[in-house]
Amino acid sequence: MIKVQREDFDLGREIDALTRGRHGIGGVASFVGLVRDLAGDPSTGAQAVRSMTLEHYPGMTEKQLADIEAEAHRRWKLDASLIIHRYGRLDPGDRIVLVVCASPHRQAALEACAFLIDWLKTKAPFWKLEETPTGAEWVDAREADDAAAARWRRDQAAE
Amino acid sequence: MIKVQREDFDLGREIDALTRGRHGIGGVASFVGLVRDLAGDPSTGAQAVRSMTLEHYPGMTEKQLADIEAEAHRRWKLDASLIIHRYGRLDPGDRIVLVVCASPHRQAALEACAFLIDWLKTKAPFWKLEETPTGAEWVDAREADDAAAARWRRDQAAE
Amino acid sequence: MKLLYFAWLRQRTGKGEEDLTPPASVATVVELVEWLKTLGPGYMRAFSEMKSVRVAVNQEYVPFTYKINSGDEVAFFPPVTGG
Amino acid sequence: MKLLYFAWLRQRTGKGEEDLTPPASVATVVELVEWLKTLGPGYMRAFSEMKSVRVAVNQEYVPFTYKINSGDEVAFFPPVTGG
Repeated sequence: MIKVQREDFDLGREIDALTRGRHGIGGVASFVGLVRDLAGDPSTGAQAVRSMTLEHYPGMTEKQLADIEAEAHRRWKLDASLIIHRYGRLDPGDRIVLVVCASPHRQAALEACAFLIDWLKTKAPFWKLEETPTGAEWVDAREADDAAAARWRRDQAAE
Repeated sequence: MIKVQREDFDLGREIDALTRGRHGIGGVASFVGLVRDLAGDPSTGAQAVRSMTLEHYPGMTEKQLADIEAEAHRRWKLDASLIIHRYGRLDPGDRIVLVVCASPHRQAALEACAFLIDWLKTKAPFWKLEETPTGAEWVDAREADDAAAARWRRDQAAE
Repeated sequence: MKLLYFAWLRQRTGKGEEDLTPPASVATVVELVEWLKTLGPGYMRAFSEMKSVRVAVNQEYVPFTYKINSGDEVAFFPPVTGG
Repeated sequence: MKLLYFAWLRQRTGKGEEDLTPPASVATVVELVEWLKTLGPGYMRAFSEMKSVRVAVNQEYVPFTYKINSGDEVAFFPPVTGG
């Protein structure tokens, strides 16, 4: 299920609605993206983010999200999935995006969830305009691309 | 944070409590394990599960969970984490376990969450007694072990 | 042809959406961009750094060599930063 | 020495917890198991499939060759199935 909305969401309620009565589900993996304010972290050299505005491409957003959700269902055995992406003005700490994947097996749920959020970061037509003390700036995509590429290398996670 | 408890938990509320006011958090990955009833899935050949009782080793459980949580914090840059594991009698669809990892970066959150739930499945001292139409049976560990081993191969997830 | 601009492309062109009829000689996205740049300094600025511009035709990502038709919806935007 | 049994080991031994004093010759977990099996048919059944038995001493997993002391907490249980 795809929702592109201005409103906030309640993770517990969304998952309950998605999984209720479906007793074949063994695991539910989810990811919530938040507006981050790195002002407290000098190592990043980032400026304080006061708030941001998420612009999107109505129509294409829903189409692209539905396509990638269908792709996840082809790759993994999922009982249910949900993608919520907000747009409009958001403050530090606010929820931006939610991905939920439910499956009989935890591995499928976890992998599909990681796949969807990586894809969202690199393909979903959203753009962040951050307000900083020195003015509004469009967020550069570089950091997101690097992180997504590293995602599937997983050298750090080897047992 | 570690909680070993009989009571159910509310995912949304737990995550809110864990992340509130911490604006360096960019992503929160979570996993909820549910009591699965495979009666509806003939491909598994599984019997209908009516309910189950989770037995654990009080003391060792908390110690082992705290150790693995500390290990996750050594391996990944995490702002916060939470493990809740229930014990006692549970019905199909009930929540058993929750893992939450919050990080500045989504990849660290996702990987740490997968690491913790895999570890829980193979090392946390819990045992499931399932009630089926033909009597109560201790769940065999084989399936869980196989799934955990496969977890880090990820051939299926290659882009 | 319906044209859409997002993020700083919208700011530089000064519009989010417009209907234009390019000359018949414009067959691909590249040619469309070259023609748009003749329409004014805002377009010139918008399309001055093409490595930071992505294009979708009828809401699907396409390469700049993609052939376009008069009824298409063509959208220009920077690399996405959602999620 | 405090001994604990979980899951079907608890059911077969008929107890979850007990305090026992093994003979001084019992130095390792293996020797403890061999001695327990002499205490009755319940213990014999509990320890008849050792590939399905795990052991923790003072709440840490150890191998069966681990050396034990009189003040230790020794727990026997099947492979875990939590999560």
